[in-house]
Amino acid sequence: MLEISRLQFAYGDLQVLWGVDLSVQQGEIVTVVGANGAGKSTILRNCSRLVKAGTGAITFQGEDLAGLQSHEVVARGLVQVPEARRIFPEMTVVENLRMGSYLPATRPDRQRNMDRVFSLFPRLGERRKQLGGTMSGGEQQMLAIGRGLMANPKLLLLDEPSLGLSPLFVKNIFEIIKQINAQGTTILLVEQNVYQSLHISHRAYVLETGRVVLSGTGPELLENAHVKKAFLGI
Amino acid sequence: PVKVGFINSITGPQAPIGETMTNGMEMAVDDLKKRGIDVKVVKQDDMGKPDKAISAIEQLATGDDVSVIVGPYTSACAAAVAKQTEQYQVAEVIPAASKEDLTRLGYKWVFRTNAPGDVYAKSLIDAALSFGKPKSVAFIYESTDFGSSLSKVGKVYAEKMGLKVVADEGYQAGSPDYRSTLTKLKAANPDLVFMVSYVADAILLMRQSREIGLKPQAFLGGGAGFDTSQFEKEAQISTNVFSVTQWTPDSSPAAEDFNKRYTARFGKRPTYHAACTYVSIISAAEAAAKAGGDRAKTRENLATMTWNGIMGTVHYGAYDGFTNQNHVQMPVTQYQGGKAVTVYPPSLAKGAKAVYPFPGWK
Amino acid sequence: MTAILEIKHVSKFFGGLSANSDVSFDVEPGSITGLIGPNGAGKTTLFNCITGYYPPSKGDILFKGERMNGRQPDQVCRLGMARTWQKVRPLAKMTVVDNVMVGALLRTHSLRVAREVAMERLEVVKLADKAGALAGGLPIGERKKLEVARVLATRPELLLLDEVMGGLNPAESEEIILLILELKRLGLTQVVIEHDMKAIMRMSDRIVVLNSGEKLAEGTPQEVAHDPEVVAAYLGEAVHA
Amino acid sequence: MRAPPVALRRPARGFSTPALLAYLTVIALLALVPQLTHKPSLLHLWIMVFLAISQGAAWNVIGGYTGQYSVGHAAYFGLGAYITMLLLEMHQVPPWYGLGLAMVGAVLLSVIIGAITFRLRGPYFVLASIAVAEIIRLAALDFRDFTRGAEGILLSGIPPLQLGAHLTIRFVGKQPFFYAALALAVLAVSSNWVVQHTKLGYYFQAIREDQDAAHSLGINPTLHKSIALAISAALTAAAGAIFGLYVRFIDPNIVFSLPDVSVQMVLICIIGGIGTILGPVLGAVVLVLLSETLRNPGWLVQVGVLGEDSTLVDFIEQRLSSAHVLVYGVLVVIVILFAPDGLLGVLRKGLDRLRRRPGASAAPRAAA
Amino acid sequence: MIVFFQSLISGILVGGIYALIGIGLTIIFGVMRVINFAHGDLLMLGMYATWLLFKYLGLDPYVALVVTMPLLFLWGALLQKVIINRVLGALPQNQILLTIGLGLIMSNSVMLLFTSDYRILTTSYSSSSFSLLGISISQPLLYSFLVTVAITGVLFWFLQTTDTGQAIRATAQDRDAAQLMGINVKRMSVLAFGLGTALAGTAGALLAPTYYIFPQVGGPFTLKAFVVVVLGGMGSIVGATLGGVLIGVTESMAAVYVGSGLKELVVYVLFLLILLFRPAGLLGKSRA
Ligand SMILES: Nc1ncnc2c1ncn2[C@@H]1O[C@H](COP(=O)(O)OP(=O)(O)OP(=O)(O)O)[C@@H](O)[C@H]1O
Ligand SMILES: Nc1ncnc2c1ncn2[C@@H]1O[C@H](COP(=O)(O)OP(=O)(O)OP(=O)(O)O)[C@@H](O)[C@H]1O
Ligand SMILES: [Mg+2]
Ligand SMILES: [Mg+2]
Repeated sequence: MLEISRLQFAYGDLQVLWGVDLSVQQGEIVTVVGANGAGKSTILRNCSRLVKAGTGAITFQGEDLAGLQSHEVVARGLVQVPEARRIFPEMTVVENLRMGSYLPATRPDRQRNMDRVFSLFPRLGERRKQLGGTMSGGEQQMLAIGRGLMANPKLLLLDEPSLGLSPLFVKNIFEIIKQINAQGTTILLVEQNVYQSLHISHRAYVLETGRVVLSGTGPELLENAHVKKAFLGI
Repeated sequence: PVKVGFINSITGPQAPIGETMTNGMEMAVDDLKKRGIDVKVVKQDDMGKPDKAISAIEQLATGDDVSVIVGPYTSACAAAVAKQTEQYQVAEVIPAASKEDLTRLGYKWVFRTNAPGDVYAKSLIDAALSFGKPKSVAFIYESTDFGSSLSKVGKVYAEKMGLKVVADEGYQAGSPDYRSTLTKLKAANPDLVFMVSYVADAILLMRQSREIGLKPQAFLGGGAGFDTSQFEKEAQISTNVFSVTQWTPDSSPAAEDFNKRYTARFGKRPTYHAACTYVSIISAAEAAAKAGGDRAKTRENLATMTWNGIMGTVHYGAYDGFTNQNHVQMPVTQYQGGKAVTVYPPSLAKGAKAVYPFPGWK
Repeated sequence: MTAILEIKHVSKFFGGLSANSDVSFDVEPGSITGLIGPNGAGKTTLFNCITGYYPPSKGDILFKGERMNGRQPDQVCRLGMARTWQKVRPLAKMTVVDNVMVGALLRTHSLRVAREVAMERLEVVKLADKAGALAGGLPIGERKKLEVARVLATRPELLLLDEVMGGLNPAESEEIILLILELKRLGLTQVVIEHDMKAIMRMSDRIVVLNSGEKLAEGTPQEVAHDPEVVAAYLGEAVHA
Repeated sequence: MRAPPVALRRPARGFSTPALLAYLTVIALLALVPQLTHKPSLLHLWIMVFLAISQGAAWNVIGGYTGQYSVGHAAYFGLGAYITMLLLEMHQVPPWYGLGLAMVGAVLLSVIIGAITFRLRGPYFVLASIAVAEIIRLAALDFRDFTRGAEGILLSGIPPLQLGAHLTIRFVGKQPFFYAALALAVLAVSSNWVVQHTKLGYYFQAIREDQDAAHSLGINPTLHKSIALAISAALTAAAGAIFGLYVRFIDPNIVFSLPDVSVQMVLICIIGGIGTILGPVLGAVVLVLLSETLRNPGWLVQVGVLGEDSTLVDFIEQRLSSAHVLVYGVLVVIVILFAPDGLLGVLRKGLDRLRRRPGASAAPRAAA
Repeated sequence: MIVFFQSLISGILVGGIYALIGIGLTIIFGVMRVINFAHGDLLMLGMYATWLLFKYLGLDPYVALVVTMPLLFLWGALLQKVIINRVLGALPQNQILLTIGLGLIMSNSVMLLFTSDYRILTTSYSSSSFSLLGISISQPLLYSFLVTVAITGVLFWFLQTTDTGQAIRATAQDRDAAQLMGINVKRMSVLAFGLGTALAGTAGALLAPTYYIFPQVGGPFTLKAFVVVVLGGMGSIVGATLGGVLIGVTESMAAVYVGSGLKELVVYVLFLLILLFRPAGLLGKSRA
């Protein structure tokens, strides 16, 4: 479904990605783990075209994404929930969600999707009229995920969805991710919560300083000595 | 050819007037050529800013070595330049700046063609008093150097002549709405409304006066905006309004001829700025030509020569504490039938009668 | 020993919403206090009240016996109480070392001294090799470290850390945990907000649990982790350290 | 994503002797200029450049380092000019005292203005700063008894300054103003240097980057913004005072002008390079010379840069004589579009590229 | 009493035009966080367009709106697409200067084209008025006011309820996030700048029959628009409307009860006072 090959990328003079190959098949949950600054978010930003690659190719459902703008990628069903949430601070919860289904194709499902979000995240339902910017860190995270779901994504890119969530909710979130996936959305996940995310993913990649150093199924990597040492602190 | 420096507001807020002054200058250069005087005018833009005016005078006085300088337009620039001309010993002929001080500080090298600010107000009030028996007057004017100094003199003079000043409203130009000010004026019920404002505000003030039905015995316009062809054209609101001016086309055959040629060439009536600039260039150039370009001699000539032309007799002399000041008898005109007609003083009026009091709005 | 920080009946209202209501607890000098609770429980808001960003709607906050209510954040920091931000706030167009120097300059006027202090702090958080980089270009994890280095440079007596491990992987978190424990050893009092229960249990001497703005429980890690109310509201299942 | 273009930069620069020497040499050379040339038009340009440098550097303290984009500095410029001129004209206070009082007055005004506007952030601050300056301009126009309103103040003369028994400075000609303006420019630029190399500067920049974060690090933002504004205001007022004395005539629309003073000050910094020491200097030189050349290319001939019948002069005179403001606008737009870090940024990038080309191996820049 | 009501009424009517100028600015600011210092110059273009249509085609200024509005919209969209777009991510002071530069270019180009002469557009109703209980109500101002009310209503509806309107607001708050929602942020900016320009132009057109036209006419209106917008709260349409009327009335009242020369002063002082107590303006959301 998503095919990344030999992706290289630099912020100005700073080369971050050094030829990344990565693929996601329809229906999968794929996780990318890696240390801080390894370039995980940068991969996602390249996919959603927030930044444009120097070299390498990204194809989504067989279509080359080079030349496409962010909003065009979204229209094709590739939706990113960005790092640091990026809630619209001066819009209410409902308005934020509404923007999630901005694309005409998703508008008919708006009410249904919104109900679904409220049932996944009851807190949002309680705070429909609160301004996004005044929500607590975790609440904003819920809103960001909810907003992503409003777009009927085919492929959902999640950048650290568990960041700042309480333990109870972290467990929930991984349940929710599985659930979303089970309902037919393919997921590319970037997580620091390595244990949980490897647990629910079909496959995973380990990224180190802009290169893929390991890949395999979730359980495989959980058992991998390097992963254990570097990411699980065991 | 004689070299004449010309400092003018080509750009900046005064550009519209600067443009008419450039036109006046061009007419003068052509006319001088016909008389066998070849003039090279070195133009400098002061953008209406005194520091630029200083740049300009320096360039003209020390770089271009002009024999004499005409300009600048605004009082602010003229004031900044005056001191420098004294220092460089080059004569400056101010065509149309109204600040009285310019020719009151005893400057040796500064000459002025137009009448200073006090004459405007006196002429108008004298005219009104000669037409009828007004008892009170209201002042409304733009808060600029020109507007406020004119009405300051006007108020003193009006009181001296026994008029009661019932309103004194200075305003900032650039507002689309003077209705409330005018309403306040209307409530004060003055016999005379004395207005000073630049070009287009005059039209605005009169339009809004009409709207709210302000109806004094006379509207007196202190030159500037009330003395433009645009104002003249707005017959609906300009009819019966008085204005004072430095110069009228109907004052002499020469003036009428100038008026015709100017209108034909530039497609609009010459304002007094154009006329004053024309006269200033002529006198400056002739003085310089006669002096063979020598600056000191040019100054001598300016102080002693007299000219006869579109502004009548021009002589830069001393009177009432002024020095090197041309003594201008300012005519008062009234818009009648879509045209400015000179109605005062009687010596210039050629029999035209003033409509007084104001008969009301149509 | 008397408490270094005393929270007495603090409430904070936003319109009709009470983000904190009647919260009280003490922090002993040299200890680590864990502050936990579900999202939106009011943890960050409490930090904001303590450090002078919001005036508490009710109640008192005492630091070293002095009343903090009504003091500005800079005064609070000068008195020796420093905080990090949940949403990190690097001084983006300044270099990493300059960022830390800004903190160090609170206690010195000399740039040279400040730079030395800054480099030292950067060593402590293992960021010294990025000293010359612009802070705005750091990835999230390093920004968090920068945040810690910067407040450490102000030489605080009491440190309030708001989710400094968020966004770090377990191995990286481990570094921070060791750092926090090391700071404790050096005598620094700390209040730590964190959602990583393992880390919290390991570091904290006491834990305070907030829920919907109210204090739900307080006690040793063991007590709290087995408190059925806490388990229900926050943990989902008991955690063993 | 807008990535900052350069990821690595030298860590804070220390005190560098060569730079200081270069600075002093430049000042010494400049001080010699009036001895070398007597062309008043040239000295006039220098004076204008120095005043512009002073204004730019003054604004840089509050706008560049502290990040408070005041577009109302005409308030201080005008106040400086008015205090000096009024004291001189009405109470015969010699201008060298007047100038000091003007700076004090500006500092006081800055405290009041700061108290009002520093509560506001971002665009609100920008617009409030404009509003305050406009209030002062309008007040100067309207309170005629005090300021003479739109009639302005025309200076009748400046008393000579007696220094010791032998030295008498007469304020005629350009020389005294040249040195006064030069001294002010040096003071202003030095103040930028001090700001950049002291604690104060670090605090200012921290506030610029993130006021809340700065606040939590023990910085009192209101206090430090006020200090920055006070420095900036005092320098600006001094520039206004010298401007008034030099031009000899001021009125509210000149010295309190939004476009000609407030905006110009911002422009100088941005064209040159904001938040740097050399930026305002470069910006001032470029802007003053540019606008002068466009207004009057003749000076280039006079100085000898161009020949008497240069086609460039002709071109500008013929084609641009009434369009020079238009050209100026176009240039501003071009600089902002293509050199967003100012001309200094362009220069730096150029230098970097040159430096990197030969032996592009290990550039030991991150260290030091 | 008549004086009071007279100035109240004309204050409200003139305030309508200020509101329109302010709304244009607030939309531009709202979406692009760019303070548009060229706003008055866009208004000036609207005036010239109206004047040209009147002079050469004899089109009534109000009728001409059907031409001037789209024309100015296109012009604004073009400016945005070609120039302003490039500085959206830049520092605010750069944006300010860019718009100042654009303003200089526009006013001076117009000056070269049409000279700096004042143009007067005189319609049959330019100085006509109705009389109501002794109070005169300016005809052209009343028409302008009605047009303003209609435009404001439509805009408000558009921004608050349509998805495109919401997308404009979202773009204003976080461009990157908006892109991730599938919003074409460039198009939103173009739309917003076009709209803002069209509104400025409309205000110019509405002013044309009662005011005068010259290349530098825009300056004071730019300042006025700032005051209106900040007073009302940046980005808020209702705020700008309120701000406009408030300023119209304040000016009008101040001219009568304080002094004509002081009316602007009073407005600015009011402006500062309101900002002191409500730093985000009357209807601004007060979040740092
Ligand atoms: N806007 C930017 N400008 C310059 N450098 C950047 C920018 N964004 C990221 N970087 C650099 O790119 C590298 C990779 O960043 P990225 O955000 O992709 O890392 P990450 O793997 O997502 O890390 P984290 O787990 O901390 O989020 C980092 O070294 C970072 O410093
Ligand atoms: N300025 C504000 N206006 C209105 N409500 C606010 C404001 N700040 C916080 N809140 C609300 O107060 C509650 C407490 O927020 P706070 O940020 O303290 O939570 P928290 O415990 O830090 O949560 P998290 O773990 O998710 O960061 C939340 O419900 C939040 O929405
Ligand atoms: Mg990341
Ligand atoms: Mg929090």
